[in-house]
Amino acid sequence: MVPVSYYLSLSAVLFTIGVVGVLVKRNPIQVFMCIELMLNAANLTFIALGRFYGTSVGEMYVIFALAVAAAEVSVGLGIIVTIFRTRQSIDLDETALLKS
Amino acid sequence: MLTGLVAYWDNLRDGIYRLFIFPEYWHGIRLPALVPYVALAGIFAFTLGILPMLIWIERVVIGLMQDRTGPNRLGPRGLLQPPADVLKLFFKEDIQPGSIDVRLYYLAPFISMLVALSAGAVIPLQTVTFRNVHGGLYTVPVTPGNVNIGLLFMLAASSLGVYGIILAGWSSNNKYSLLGGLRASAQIISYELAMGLSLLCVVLLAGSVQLDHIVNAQNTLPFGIHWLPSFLKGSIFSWYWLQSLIVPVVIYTVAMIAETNRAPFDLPEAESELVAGFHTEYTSMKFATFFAGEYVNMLMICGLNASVFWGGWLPPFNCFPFTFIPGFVWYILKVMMGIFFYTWLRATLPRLRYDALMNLGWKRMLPLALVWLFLLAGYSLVRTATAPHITPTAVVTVAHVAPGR
Amino acid sequence: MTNFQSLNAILPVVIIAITGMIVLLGESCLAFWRRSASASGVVSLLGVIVAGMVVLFRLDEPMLHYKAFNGALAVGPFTQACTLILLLVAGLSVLVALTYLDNRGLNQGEYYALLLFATCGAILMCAANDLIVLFVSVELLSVALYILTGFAKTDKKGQEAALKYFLLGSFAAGFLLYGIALVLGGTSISGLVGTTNLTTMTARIPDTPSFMFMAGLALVLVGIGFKAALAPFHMWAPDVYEGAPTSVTGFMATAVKIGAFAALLRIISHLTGIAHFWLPALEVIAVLTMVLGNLLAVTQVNVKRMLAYSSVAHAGYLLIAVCACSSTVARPEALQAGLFYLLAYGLMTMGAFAVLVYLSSRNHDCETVQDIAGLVKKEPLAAYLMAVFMLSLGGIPPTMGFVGKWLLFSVAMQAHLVVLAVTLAIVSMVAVFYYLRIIWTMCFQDRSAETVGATSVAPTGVQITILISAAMSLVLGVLPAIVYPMLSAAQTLVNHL
Amino acid sequence: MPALILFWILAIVCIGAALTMVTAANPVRSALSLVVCFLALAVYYVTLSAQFIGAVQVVVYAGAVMVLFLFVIMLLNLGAPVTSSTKGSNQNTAAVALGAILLLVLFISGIFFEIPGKAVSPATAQAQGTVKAVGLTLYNPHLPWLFPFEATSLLLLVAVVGAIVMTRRQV
Repeated sequence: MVPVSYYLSLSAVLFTIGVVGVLVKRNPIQVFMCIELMLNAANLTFIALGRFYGTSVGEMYVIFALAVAAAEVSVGLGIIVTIFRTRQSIDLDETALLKS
Repeated sequence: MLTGLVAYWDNLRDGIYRLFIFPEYWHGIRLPALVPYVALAGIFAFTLGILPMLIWIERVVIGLMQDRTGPNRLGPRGLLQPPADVLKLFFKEDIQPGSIDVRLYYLAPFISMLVALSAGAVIPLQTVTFRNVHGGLYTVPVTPGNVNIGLLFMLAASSLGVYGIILAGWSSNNKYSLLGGLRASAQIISYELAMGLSLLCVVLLAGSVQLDHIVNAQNTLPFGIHWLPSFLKGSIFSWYWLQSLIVPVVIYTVAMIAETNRAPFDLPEAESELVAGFHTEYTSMKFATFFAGEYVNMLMICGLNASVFWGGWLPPFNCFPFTFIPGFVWYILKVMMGIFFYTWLRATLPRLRYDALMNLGWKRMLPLALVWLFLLAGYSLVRTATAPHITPTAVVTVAHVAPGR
Repeated sequence: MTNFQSLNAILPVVIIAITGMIVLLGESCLAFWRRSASASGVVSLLGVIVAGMVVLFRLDEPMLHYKAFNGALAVGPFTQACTLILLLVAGLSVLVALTYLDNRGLNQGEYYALLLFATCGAILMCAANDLIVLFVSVELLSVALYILTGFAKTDKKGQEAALKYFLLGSFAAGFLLYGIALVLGGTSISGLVGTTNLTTMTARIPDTPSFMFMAGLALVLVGIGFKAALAPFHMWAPDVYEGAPTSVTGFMATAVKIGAFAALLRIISHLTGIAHFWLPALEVIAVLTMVLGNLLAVTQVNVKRMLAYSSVAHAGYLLIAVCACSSTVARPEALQAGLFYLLAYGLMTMGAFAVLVYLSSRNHDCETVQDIAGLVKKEPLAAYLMAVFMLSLGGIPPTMGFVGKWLLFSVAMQAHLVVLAVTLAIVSMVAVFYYLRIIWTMCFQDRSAETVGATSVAPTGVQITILISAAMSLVLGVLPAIVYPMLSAAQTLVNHL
Repeated sequence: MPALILFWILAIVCIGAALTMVTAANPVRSALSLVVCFLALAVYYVTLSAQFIGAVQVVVYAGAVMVLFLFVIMLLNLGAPVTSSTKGSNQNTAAVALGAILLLVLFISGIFFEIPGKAVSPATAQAQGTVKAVGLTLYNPHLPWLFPFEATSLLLLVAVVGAIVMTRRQV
């Protein structure tokens, strides 16, 4: 049996890749994908923990996380499509109107 | 007289059943351990073997329906046409268009084929009964992987199939292909909802998502009405197409046609608008792989249909001539009925307009499926709250007694 | 507590959610409803009022001290107080929206439905007794707000703000979820399954908790910090506040803060045993938030942006209450002060944004300092009321803001958080400068040629909002004791952990 | 031992795909790498005997979410990479440094983690991941999972309304 710490470390790596990706990428769609990766890293942790507790507790968290992710995706992609319609580009750095 | 006859049939049936009970060991090999491998080999041999024939069947059926001759040149009744087609596709020139995404372009057909085939991994063909060393009997389903998520696995496989199409559309770098790919993904995602909900109706009734459990759950008297004769047990009237009160099977059937992009929902490859849609840029074997993938997908979706709505391996009536035929034959017959249905639609119906397709999916099928799920939930709640068989009996009795008498 | 009793205990949320669904159904199915511009708004307002009545009438029902849904939610005086504040804010937002949507030609019932669902999310945040419930309710609030931010689909700034808010918000959600995962792992001691239930968690954590638990807690705080716009995580706030429709900004600035701080107060109150671990970090964040928020607010010429930075600063003030929860002695007062400040903040911020809505016209949002220059001559009442809100935000005596700040200052001293108290005093001076500058602009600066006038449509809703907020700010500034009974009841729940 | 080998193979696939997702300039490639990563995670879930979540992962993430992503990328014709897919090099360095710190923290928190107490037998764990077990836990009247489930349904309603509001053409 694989020790639970292996899974935790793996999900830590995935989470960090997601965080770094959010900070470096420019394309909002790619940023969004990195966020999805972060959520999935958390899901892996939940499942690994639940498995090693020997209860279905991990699955519960993942079900909620999945539903939240699905809701976010539908709204987020809706926003991206709308923004594209109004300005024919989604590269925010090029056409930013809101600047401090 | 009648009771004597029934008893005779029953004896005969038991005798025939005994023929099909296998000993657990056979020359030192534990037979149940072999079942998954046999099932795997059977399913894949059947799938890949019947593929060329499907095209022939389709053309013959369409020919008959449209009062044409169909294939009749090669061999008797054109039976050698399929091998000839395969040979032609093998030796056609393999064209690779310029400015494509090469890796994805080559990957796409294989994704669509592989994913379609993978769905076969959970299909139960029939059951076999073994006699263990102590003399007891037990039954196992003949399926490559008897997993507790069978239905979900099928759904997952069918939802992954869209990647092949969407990647083909994108990597071809051709606007017709891209449009075809986009249409396919939109269509498949839309109809997956209705499909999933119609399958949920069945899950609700069967109380399991394991495919062999779902089939076994249909092996009861229709609606659990206990005074019906025993030859109706597990018969065509107790399968879920009727027990789920017909609407889910209609929704599933429409959705399965849309999921496989077949006529009249073949918008992704509408030749009059999009040349050939997502596979415009594909030739020879790559095209053949797509083609085969589509038919495999059809087989699998019909296989799921046959399992969950049409009783899987169960014979249409639980009496002698039907029970004599082994389960997997019934199963294959049911699958082929599905394929025939596909062909029938293709021969008779014109293609839908795209907005009509979307409207049908979102504004008709989805709400209908949702409402039906609620109705069925209420129905089974009442059914379990009262004695399991009382409600349908009452309904039938009232329907029987109320008019006239 | 059966599920039915639990549902009864969160009846306000149920009422609000059902009102939202009624609005959606009416908007889509009833023709007369769709024709009328204000049907959805009026129904929403009714729903909010009914929910508020329910809370008020049940203020001292003993049943409400229990945990609902097997510990998923804590329904008690604290939750009730937060619910009341949130319902007040939601009602005012509906009133503001009635005017604003008419003005901008955005009249769609979905706005109100989403506003109500967001309110549900915020109330549930205040009630969440389990981190996963907190996560789901945070997302309920946020997802509704992403949509509301981008509600004006032709407005490029609004769209950009929506995208920014969405990306940053989801990023925060990622942190929150991973933090919850680590907490789940970190609370499994001595053969027990880990938990994210706050009550169970408190009993479970030893004096020196595992590193995993602390890391998880830190990530959870980062996630909430993003939502509440605390200092290192505040960069989205100005852009989003500026770009969002003004009526949404008002709601966003208040409801999210109230929800986030209620959640923070609840979590932190459960962790007093290990205060020495989190207190230094929170103190640093509080100082940073106060200083940065106020300093950056000084340089702004856009009133919405200025209010955004000022809301960051107020988040810093509110953190003082959270920090003060570390000391068991000061905790009841800290909770009271926090709730009072949340109420004050909600009222004055709603009022300020309502004035901006009042001054906006069909195709021009009142935003910049130029837009309000010389206002006192054209719209004296609006100018005076705006001055009241500015004074209140700045913490000048006869207003609610002053009382709130005073309470915060005193709990900081009581909890021996001298650094925070001193910082609060210093930055308040800075804050007075930029709030007074607004008043000065309104009174003494000349109007430029193309300034805005009052709205063309009869702006009843927004007028009511302004009057209510101003009246409450002043009355509670003079007689804060009116709400004390409610607030002192609110502290009891946390005492009986 | 075979479990460990499988773990490492999947870990390499997973991390490789995640890295490709971040480094790829082309959004389509990013999306496909993410699909691979999600599929690898689904296999992890199955090896962790969470079959239900594994299947749902494939259906929801790989089958719906990522298809939507690809759909939007293609609909908006964003297939061509932007001139530079990442932000300035200063910000990159800062981000990577931040990431390194975060990774260190998370690693320390995870790597020494052990479940104290008695080990769970594989058979018990196996039974916990089935559809039935998950359903029974979710709807158990003595556990707190029912409420977040209900709240989630409200969230999904908001998402549906939101998606329609956002993308409907101006009336």
